[in-house]
Amino acid sequence: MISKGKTDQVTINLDGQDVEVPAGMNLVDAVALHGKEIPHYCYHPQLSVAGNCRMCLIEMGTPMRDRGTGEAILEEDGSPKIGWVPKPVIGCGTNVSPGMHVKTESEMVTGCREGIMEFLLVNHPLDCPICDQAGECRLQEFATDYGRGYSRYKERKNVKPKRTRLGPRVTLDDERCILCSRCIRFSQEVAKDDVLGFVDRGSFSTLTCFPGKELANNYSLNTVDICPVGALTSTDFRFKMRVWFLKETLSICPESSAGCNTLVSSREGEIHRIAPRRNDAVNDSWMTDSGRALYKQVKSDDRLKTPLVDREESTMEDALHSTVNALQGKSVGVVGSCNSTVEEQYLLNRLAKEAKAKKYLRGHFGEDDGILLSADRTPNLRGALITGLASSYPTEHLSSLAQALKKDRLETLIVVGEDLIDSKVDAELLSGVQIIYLGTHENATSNLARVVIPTLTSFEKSGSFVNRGFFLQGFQQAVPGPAGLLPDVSVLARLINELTGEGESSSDIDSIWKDMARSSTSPLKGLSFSDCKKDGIQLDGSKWADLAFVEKKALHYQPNAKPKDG
Amino acid sequence: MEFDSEMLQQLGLKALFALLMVSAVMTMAGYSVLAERKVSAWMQGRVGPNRTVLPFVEHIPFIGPFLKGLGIFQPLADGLKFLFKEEIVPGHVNKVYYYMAPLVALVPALTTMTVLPFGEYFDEAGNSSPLILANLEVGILFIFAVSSLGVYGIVLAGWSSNSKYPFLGGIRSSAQMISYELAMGLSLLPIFLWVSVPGSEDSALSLVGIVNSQNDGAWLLIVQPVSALIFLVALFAETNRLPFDMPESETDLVGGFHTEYGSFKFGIFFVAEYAHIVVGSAIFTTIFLGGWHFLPWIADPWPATWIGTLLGIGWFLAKTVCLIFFFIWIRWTIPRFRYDQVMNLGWTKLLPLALVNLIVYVLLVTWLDQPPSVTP
Amino acid sequence: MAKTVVLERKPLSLSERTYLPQIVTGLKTTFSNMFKEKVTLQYPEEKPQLPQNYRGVPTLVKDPNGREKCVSCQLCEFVCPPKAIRITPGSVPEDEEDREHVEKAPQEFEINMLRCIYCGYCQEVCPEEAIFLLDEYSSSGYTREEMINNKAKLYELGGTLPDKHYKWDKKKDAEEEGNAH
Amino acid sequence: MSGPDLLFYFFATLSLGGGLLMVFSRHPVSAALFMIVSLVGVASLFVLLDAFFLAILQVLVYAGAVMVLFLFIIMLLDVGPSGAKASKVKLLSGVAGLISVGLLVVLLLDLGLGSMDCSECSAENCDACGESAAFAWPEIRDETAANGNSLIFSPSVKAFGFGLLAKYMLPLQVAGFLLLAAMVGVIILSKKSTAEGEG
Repeated sequence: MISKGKTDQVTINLDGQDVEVPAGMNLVDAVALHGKEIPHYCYHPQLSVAGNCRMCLIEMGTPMRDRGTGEAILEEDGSPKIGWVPKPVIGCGTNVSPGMHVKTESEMVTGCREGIMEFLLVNHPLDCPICDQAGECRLQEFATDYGRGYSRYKERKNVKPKRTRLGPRVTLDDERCILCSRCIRFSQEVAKDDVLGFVDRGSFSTLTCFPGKELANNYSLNTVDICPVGALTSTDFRFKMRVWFLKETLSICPESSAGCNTLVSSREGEIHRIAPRRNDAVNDSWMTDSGRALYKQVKSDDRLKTPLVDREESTMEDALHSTVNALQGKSVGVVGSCNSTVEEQYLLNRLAKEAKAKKYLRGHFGEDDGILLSADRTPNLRGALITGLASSYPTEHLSSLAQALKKDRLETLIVVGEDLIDSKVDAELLSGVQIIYLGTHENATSNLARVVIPTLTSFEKSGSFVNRGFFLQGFQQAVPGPAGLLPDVSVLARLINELTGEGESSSDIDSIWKDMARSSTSPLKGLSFSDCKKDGIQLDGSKWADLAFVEKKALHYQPNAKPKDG
Repeated sequence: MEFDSEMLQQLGLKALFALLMVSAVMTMAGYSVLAERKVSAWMQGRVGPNRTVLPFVEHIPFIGPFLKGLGIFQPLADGLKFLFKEEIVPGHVNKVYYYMAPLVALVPALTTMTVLPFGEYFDEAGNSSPLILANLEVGILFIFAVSSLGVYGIVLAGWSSNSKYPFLGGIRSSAQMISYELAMGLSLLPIFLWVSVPGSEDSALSLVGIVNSQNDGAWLLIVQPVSALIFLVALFAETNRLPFDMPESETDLVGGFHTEYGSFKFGIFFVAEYAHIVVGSAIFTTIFLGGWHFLPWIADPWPATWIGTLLGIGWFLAKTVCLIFFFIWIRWTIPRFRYDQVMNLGWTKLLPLALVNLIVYVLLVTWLDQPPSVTP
Repeated sequence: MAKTVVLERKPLSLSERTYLPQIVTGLKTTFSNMFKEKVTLQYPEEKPQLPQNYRGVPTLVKDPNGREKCVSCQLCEFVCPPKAIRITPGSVPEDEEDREHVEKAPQEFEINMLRCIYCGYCQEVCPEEAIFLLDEYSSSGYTREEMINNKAKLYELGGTLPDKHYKWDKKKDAEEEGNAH
Repeated sequence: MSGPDLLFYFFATLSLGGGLLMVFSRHPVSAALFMIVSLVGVASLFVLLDAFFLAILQVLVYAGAVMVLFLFIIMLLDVGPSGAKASKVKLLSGVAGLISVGLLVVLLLDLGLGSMDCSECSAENCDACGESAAFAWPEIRDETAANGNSLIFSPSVKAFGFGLLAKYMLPLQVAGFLLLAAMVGVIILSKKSTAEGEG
């Protein structure tokens, strides 16, 4: 996210027009602010500048100053005299300075681009029908936009290895590589795992891993994303689907509390890949490889697809009915989940209130890699705090629930997605308890449950998560869920309505948000779902600043950071 | 009128003849369908049905392929197809009338031929008696009466189908039938006037009388061309043939009254239509084309024996077949009338024309029949 | 502006108003047509002469060495107006030496002939010249499933076409020419 | 029972049954069809009496033309069983029923009494009285037919012609005129109602 705040603005002359741009900004980005494009391959706004592709050549000049006095030299009409650099310069290697003049459309620039394109394509194979990059390939785009349209190269093209294994998830097609070195810089600078480099010279020059190493870190697939051509390909997505068939949905990665912004690509209800979405306040342009593989759980074998009542397949109506019967007039416990969306946690909290239930919440914790995989392996722990589902920081083990069960105080237990057995609650303790399990996948608890209501994964529903930096981020439904299933909010709203006997609660996300935003003490006050869908909203988390959050310092995150001013 | 043995014998004979005639008319109807398909094909530069053949006939050299090319066995295949097609009855129909309608349509078509003379039989003395199932004194009226019942088949089919297009077909058809029956009846009155001899006890309503009046003299077609024209046009209308294809009109009513009919029920309608044509052609031949008699003003060249009988019948059939061809010919030449045009033609053209024709002939016959110049 | 000429319509004469002469003329026309030469073709025995650019059933073809040309780029699937084409992409196993350099081939390739409108866009768009609308025009079946041509059927229909491009041999050629890296 | 008798009873049942079913059927279309059956039955009875001309006229005029119009109207108005039911006027139908039954009784009494008295038969055919009344019609004789004065009912077409156009000329003309007047009246009435409807 390019900050358009109150940083210093300078005026530059872009193709004869004076425009305001932030001082010191890279020229490629600055020009993009004003609707013009400087084509580039090796430049990436979040990586260091290498300047080796030469695609971004432009004409540039600065106001001339007298060497002696340092005063500006003026033309006869009083305007400053511009000292044009006699040769084209690379845009990515230039930062804006006051009074700078830039030509992005001159004859020389056009000629440069045509020449560069022709050279880049000299050994590039005509692979587009096979290439997975086709459709989102910079080489294709710039060849049509800036290329000369034909090649004068009559000799045979070089033939290189087509599938070199760089790592477990990345395959290199050597022929297509234009040696931009983005992947190398990413590995060094972002992933901090310096394994890639160029070897050999001239047309033999090749990207390769250092001897005895491979590109195996948890961020390796980002190299595939930033590769401007089809050289680096995801072994998982390779040859699976052409990108122009894919429908892209804005989503949030549910892997950890980092809350990476993602694009979920699907075709006809089947997810084919997940890619990061640029959000400079949260995840830049990166995400973890493990987060990308999460879509596989949608079609996994242990997915719950039909409601079960007493281990028998049943209908949604019957399941809801049995649930209401099990709740009415019983002492009830509710085990919430940090994997649920804010809306679900809010409704679950209300349901707990209506059923006069005791609330429990379990956390999932792991190692923090300091980048985008945080120690809190749930996407929405802070949502549970905000909605009031949890008042204290959740723990890995539900010992308080075990104690309550030991005292035999609970008759019915609503469990949302969590496995109690896994959380040090003995199966014996659960024997006398009616368990209502709402979840997406089978586990030990769902096998014990009297009623199982299958719910949807985060790819199959809309909602919002609050990440580790108290960023409220909404996401959209990418694919339809299994036939006959209801979104979790609908299930919860139905249960609340049945329990209260009033038809008040709506399962519509916008009306849930209206309810949530009504509370004057909540940080969600005055917000609506459409507000949080695009870039996310920074919430005021100071109320919980004292809690012992497990996350360590990482990309765009400071532990116990005081929220910034709006 | 006790049922004695002689009567039974006679009844048996009549039944046999009736059966023979029904099968003859049905066969002719079946082959009219083939003729329709063949003639239409030829007129449109096509070949027409030329595939169906019985297995053993196929192998007869020369004749087999010729018959196959002519499509001689097509009516057989069509009939079988109608029989073995899936019997579909739509859920929304009025079942009783739905099943009844095809029968009601077919029965009148077959009944009319009972009073139709198609030849003459000579006894040993050389006296002729007509070949006819029932020699009614009022034969022509009988034909009118029975054929007027034929409309019920179409009306019932249209109504019981309980669907829009058939209903429109039924309505149109009933209106058309009523309209053209009048002109048809009026067109025949001059015939009766012309044929009946003053003072004779014989009724001129007898078809045999009409046929015999044309023996060795002018055909009524020549004497009364206007009547013949009106009768022919009305006949087209009564048989629902193009250009008076109101009840069917597949272009705007998707088949009209038989839209909801399939398999054999539709087959019956289909055969009934062609039976109407066959019988209609025979009637026209009888009244206007001299029946089994040879050419106008020429005495029958055949001997007064059974050979003469056969030749007479053959001649009669030849004329009928020519008329059937004319029916088909007209169908593939003239486009269909619009409903209002049909009504207009019936009521404002044909009916007045028939009336004028009648008056003219009344005057003419009165003048001709004046006592000094009594026609023999 | 063009000048509008109003043509006087001549009043019909009496004979014209009876329509009878016209009907007789029509009858003459139809009758004379009965004896003209027939224009129909006796189809199963006589086959029509297909023009060179006839567009029949879409098929997949192989190169002169009998190798699959399609690389499942799915452009035909994309361009197909009635969405008759369905491709499941797949990769060519690395150990298949003969086809090593192409990597990609359709796992399954289905053309639903109940949907196909024979527009020829697939042939037009194919970058590998692997799909052709050849002269096969008689396509029939008893079930809907039968009318979906799968990959085997498509190759059976298409056969092998003479072709100048030997993309499979790129690697081999390069080794011979010395521009392999 | 002889053959003609069998036929007679069959057709009598047909016409009577058709009539009854017509009265009692709920649907107007069924009623119309039963009426046709009844009419055809009556025509068949005429045939049994050798009155072919009359029979054919019955079929031609009533079954063939009038009933087609009836059906035509019923279908156009789309009168269903409910429509027939709704048009019940209890008092009026009661009175009508009463009169009908009265007439029937009178007729039956008259018939019963009349058949006792053989003297009403014409003298020359007295032996044909009773069961075989069907054959009791007098032969047509040229003299009687020709002078037209002492016309005896006969099934022959000619007799009808003479009867209608010679002896009963005036009644025929009057009846025809009445019908014409009725038709003109109907046209005027229907025209008026549509004019009002439009106005």
